[in-house]
Amino acid sequence: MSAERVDLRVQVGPLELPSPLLVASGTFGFGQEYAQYVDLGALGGIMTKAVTIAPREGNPGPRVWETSAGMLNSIGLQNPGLDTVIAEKLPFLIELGVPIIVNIAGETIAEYATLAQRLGEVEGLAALEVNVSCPNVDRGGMEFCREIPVLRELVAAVRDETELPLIVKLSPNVGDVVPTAEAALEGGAEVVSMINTLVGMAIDAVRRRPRLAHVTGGLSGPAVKPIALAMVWRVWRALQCPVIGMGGIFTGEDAAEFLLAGASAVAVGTASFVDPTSAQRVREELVEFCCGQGVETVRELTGSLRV
Amino acid sequence: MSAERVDLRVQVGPLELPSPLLVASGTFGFGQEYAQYVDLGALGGIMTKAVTIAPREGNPGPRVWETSAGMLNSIGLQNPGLDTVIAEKLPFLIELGVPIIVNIAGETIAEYATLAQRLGEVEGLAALEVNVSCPNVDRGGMEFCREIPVLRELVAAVRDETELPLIVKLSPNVGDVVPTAEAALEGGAEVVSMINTLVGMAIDAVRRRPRLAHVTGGLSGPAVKPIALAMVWRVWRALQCPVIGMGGIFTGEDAAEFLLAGASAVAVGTASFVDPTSAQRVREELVEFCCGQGVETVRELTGSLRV
Amino acid sequence: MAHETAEVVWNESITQWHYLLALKTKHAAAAAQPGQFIHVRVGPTHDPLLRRPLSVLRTDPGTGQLWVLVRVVGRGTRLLAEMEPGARLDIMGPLGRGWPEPPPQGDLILVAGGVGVAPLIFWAEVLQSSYPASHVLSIFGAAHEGELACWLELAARSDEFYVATEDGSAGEKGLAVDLLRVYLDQRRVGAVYACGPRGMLAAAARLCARASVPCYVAMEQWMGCGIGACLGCVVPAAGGGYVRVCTDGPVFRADELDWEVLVQ
Amino acid sequence: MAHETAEVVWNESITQWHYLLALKTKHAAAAAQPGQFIHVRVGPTHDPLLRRPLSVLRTDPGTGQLWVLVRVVGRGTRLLAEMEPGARLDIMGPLGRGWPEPPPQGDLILVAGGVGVAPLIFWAEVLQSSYPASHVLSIFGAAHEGELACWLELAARSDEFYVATEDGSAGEKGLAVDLLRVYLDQRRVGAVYACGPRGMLAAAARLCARASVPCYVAMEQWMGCGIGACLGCVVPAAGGGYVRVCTDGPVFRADELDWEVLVQ
Ligand SMILES: Cc1cc2nc3c(=O)[nH]c(=O)nc-3n(C[C@H](O)[C@H](O)[C@H](O)COP(=O)(O)OP(=O)(O)OC[C@H]3O[C@@H](n4cnc5c(N)ncnc54)[C@H](O)[C@@H]3O)c2cc1C
Ligand SMILES: Cc1cc2nc3c(=O)[nH]c(=O)nc-3n(C[C@H](O)[C@H](O)[C@H](O)COP(=O)(O)OP(=O)(O)OC[C@H]3O[C@@H](n4cnc5c(N)ncnc54)[C@H](O)[C@@H]3O)c2cc1C
Ligand SMILES: Cc1cc2nc3c(=O)[nH]c(=O)nc-3n(C[C@H](O)[C@H](O)[C@H](O)COP(=O)(O)O)c2cc1C
Ligand SMILES: Cc1cc2nc3c(=O)[nH]c(=O)nc-3n(C[C@H](O)[C@H](O)[C@H](O)COP(=O)(O)O)c2cc1C
Ligand code: FES
Ligand code: FES
Repeated sequence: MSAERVDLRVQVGPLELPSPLLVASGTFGFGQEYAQYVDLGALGGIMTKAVTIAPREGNPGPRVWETSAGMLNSIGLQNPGLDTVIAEKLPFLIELGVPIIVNIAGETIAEYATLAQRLGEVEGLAALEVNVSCPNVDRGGMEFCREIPVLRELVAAVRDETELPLIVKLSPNVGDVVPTAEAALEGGAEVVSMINTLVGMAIDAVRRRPRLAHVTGGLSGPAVKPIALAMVWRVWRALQCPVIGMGGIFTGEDAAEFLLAGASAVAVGTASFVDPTSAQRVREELVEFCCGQGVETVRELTGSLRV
Repeated sequence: MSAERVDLRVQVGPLELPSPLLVASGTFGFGQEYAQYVDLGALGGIMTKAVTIAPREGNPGPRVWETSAGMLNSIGLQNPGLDTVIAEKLPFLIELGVPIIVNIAGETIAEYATLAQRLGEVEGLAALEVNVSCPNVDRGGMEFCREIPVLRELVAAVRDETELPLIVKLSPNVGDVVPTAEAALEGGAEVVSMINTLVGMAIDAVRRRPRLAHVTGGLSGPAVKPIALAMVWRVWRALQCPVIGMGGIFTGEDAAEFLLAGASAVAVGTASFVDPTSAQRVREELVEFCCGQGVETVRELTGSLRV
Repeated sequence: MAHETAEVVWNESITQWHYLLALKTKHAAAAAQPGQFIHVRVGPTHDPLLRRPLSVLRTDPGTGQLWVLVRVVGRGTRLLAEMEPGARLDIMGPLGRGWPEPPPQGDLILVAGGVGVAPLIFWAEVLQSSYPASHVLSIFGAAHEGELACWLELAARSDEFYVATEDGSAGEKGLAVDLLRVYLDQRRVGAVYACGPRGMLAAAARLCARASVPCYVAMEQWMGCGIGACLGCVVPAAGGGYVRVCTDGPVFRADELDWEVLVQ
Repeated sequence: MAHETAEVVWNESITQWHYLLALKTKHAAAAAQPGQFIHVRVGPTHDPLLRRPLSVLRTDPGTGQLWVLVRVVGRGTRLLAEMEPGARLDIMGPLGRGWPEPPPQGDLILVAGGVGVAPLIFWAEVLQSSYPASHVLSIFGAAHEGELACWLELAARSDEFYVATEDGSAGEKGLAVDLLRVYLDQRRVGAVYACGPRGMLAAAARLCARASVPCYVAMEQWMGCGIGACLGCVVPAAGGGYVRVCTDGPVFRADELDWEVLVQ
């Protein structure tokens, strides 16, 4: 119905998505948990929880803490490992018929390459999202975004191993996000996604203890939306490249703001925790917004901010 | 009364402050506006609005916009200029008998040096806060925090011109705040203050316009508190240097959290807009907190987080 | 001390979007002058964070009551609209510079656009009581009938009262400034006082400048502190630079402002 | 669909810090099992942001009513305490894994610490109605008398009922687990079900392990999603690694967990 009123299809680099509304890595598990709350088949795409080669236990708890209009998490890439993901998680997702984007994380360039090579062989994936921005691991993670040449090399190594479209997930914990986006594109990625979480911390003053066992965590939610929007806008202005925008998107109008700032698609993250139907609701609200504004195809919003 | 129950005096590098509760630059004008809401004489110190050599008009409006648990501002260093500040603003402040810290901003190293030299001659100032982190100006501002050698040189040039204690106000818009703090100390500053605002943006989706005339602005308020705390903690762990912490402090417990993370003193910023009595209330709440925890001197909180 | 906890005495929905709130205050009602505003904290949490400025619609210094008219436009005003009698409201005020002393001669024209009527109701009341010789001609303009909240309050305090709506659903079809143009021509006008959308104020300023009639406008701008400290609420000044709406205004002489920049 | 808008039917303050809320639900009451929880959105704005988990205290599937006991500890629970009848509450649930089928033989000991009493009241009620042959011995411990909210609800549904307070203001002076130790010695115990502070659960687990009695604990941990997707709510598992409180629990067999790490 909504598809009749507004053309939601978007082209994000080589990726053709039925709608610009994706769900962000790590906030939607491997999809199954939200099946009873959201029509998974109507999603623009699902970005999986980060996958590593070996299973990872993740960090000790407490792993989440609420802050003002935001939350901290220090999950630490807990996941059952590549083999189990391929055997047990991806079949369900691929069966859905929506674009499935697997988020991959490693400690070394070789690990990223292996992940890309193995996942490149899985039938039916839409793209890989190269997570070089996790703030919650001791090795790898966002450190890769702080060394431009290493980042370029990493993406190139992944590029060598697979024909799948590559999305590089950028860290906001950098002085300037543009060179990292550039390095990702130079390395052979077609799309950048941003932002991952910002390094943050909360303290229990009475017990004189950090609230998270990992001490610091990643900040997400409405609190970071202005930061995310500014970064999307900077990258769009500088590079005009395909961007998947995220960071505090809770409403259709939030999604529209990211598109206007230059994103070709967006992802809903923390919002799903607050309202499990968010991914679907935001999509419907975006359709309403477009109808109200006389926007016939959502593609015309991208980068159309007037400054 | 409160002073009898808890010893609030703190030593921040060479600075002796009667209380660890200061007010942050740009959020308290030149003090006069808040005189009817707060006992200015009970403040630990007043950090003035940024002063430049020539008067500055600042950026066009709208200059502020509310975000979730935060606000964006793009004031752009509007101020009446050094001469007027010295002639008309500082006498009132110095008369108060509390530590007065003048926040200085320039476009070139020479301008910072001149500001330091001229203010060094003013009788009765407690310190200078070298603002190398304003996100709302086209030249100067936070760019200085992105070039470590330039930052070191800048601070050294200021150091050469004055004997006043130097506080360098650091930008959170960097990949790692520690090298900037180090550069400030190497340049001859005794104290770092952090954080200034984070680059952010808000969009009016209906009008397809940025909410701020300057397009981007600086994000402050409770939304950024987790980020600020993490940065204070990082600097304290790495350098154990005197830090004045700020970013979303709204309550006495917030203040205690910054002290525990490593700050020797803290500043209240955006909170003053929401509750004009904040600077005084936070101080009273901190005293209550200390009493409740059996803390006799606030100094013992600094860096005493248990990890 | 311009900071206190007021109590909502009543809260009446007067159109689908407009709410009239009466607050019981200790100080604000007694001190408020027409054109001034109060700066209201709309909730106890960090979202919404900042205060919302609202013009004083009228006061009863005797009982300490102070009225505000709220047009629901976003989250903050929605929360205000939902306040129940008995609710406590953290307010600062009265703040800002109100309407200046009226000139001794000539008709006084009040031009209200939509919710901009509030500070003009207060002004009309004070003109009536403190300047009984004055002749107050009020013009109330809005997009349509439903936006003419509190028109009776303004009409009752004016010697003459005219209405313009863009869709013609009440009064003349057209803009308030269309009527202003007529009366600036027809009358000997002492001063014009306007509050409403920026385009309306600009037009009023232009018409008055042409007719050499002093024009005063009450401006709006997003605010941080509300008391002149943050420099957040500026509008461009005629001579270059900026003035603060919260303390230099909200009422300005129209020729203090740079209208070319303002209507960009 | 485990997501609905419930209505607050009543909200009773039962001590200074405890509130008993009855919610009218469409689905949750009919589906809830003892030990499960609902995940509640406490306000409409972004602050507070996340939902709050609350155990189901009991339900009336007939009327669709579902009760929760709220101990005010922070902003979210404060907002819940202030809810007026008629207020609408966005809830997810019932969620999680509740108490398992009781063993056919032996006394069943319920150990409640403070507000941990809620899921045990529901459990005692179901044991009474669905397992009439069972013998339920309940122990309720708290720091002092004022923390024994809803003790009568538990007592009324138990065959035996004992109280321990740390300051001796009610019942035995001491801890709930001190009484547990006594009854583990004296009785033939089929299983122990405990909910309360982590230290209490650890002690219960230890005592039961020593006595070779199956022990079930309802755990708490800060939560993100509440449905197993975010991996935020983990506690350490006995064999290494982590389990999720929201979906693997909140009720665990005590020997599924790593108590050494848990009480660090
Ligand atoms: C001096 C002055 C007097 C005013 N008097 C009245 C009055 O009597 N009645 C009335 O209904 N409205 C009045 N307004 C406008 C009113 O303040 C805004 O409509 C209100 O702040 C919007 O808040 P919101 O949360 O509902 O809207 P949102 O759009 O959700 O608010 C988002 C942000 O915009 C700001 N904002 C939005 N609109 C305005 C605005 N027009 N002016 C200033 N800030 C704004 C808010 O403070 C907030 O930061 C006045 C404004 C000013 C400056
Ligand atoms: C499965 C489960 C069942 C529960 N049942 C009940 C019950 O029946 N009655 C009751 O009063 N309390 C219960 N709790 C605890 C209750 O969820 C917390 O007390 C509440 O979330 C605190 O919120 P606050 O905003 O008042 O506190 P704040 O300290 O202000 O909350 C800040 C943050 O801490 C989180 N948080 C704080 N305490 C807890 C906690 N103990 N568990 C999980 N998250 C927490 C909040 O979600 C929030 O993110 C239960 C917790 C769990 C996990
Ligand atoms: C609990 C949690 C887990 C996350 N895990 C991952 C992850 O595994 N890989 C990744 O690239 N991003 C991860 N993220 C980041 C999100 O995908 C997203 O970039 C970020 O949360 C900002 O969006 P939001 O504010 O809408 O949540 C995680 C975020 C949260 C809150
Ligand atoms: C309106 C406004 C103006 C500011 N102006 C300055 C300034 O002139 N110089 C400066 O160093 N920091 C300035 N800041 C930054 C604050 O001093 C402070 O570092 C920041 O707001 C974080 O603290 P908060 O979250 O408590 O506000 C300004 C902040 C705001 C909100
Ligand atoms: S609102 Fe701060 S100066 Fe006007
Ligand atoms: S709360 Fe998200 S997995 Fe348990």
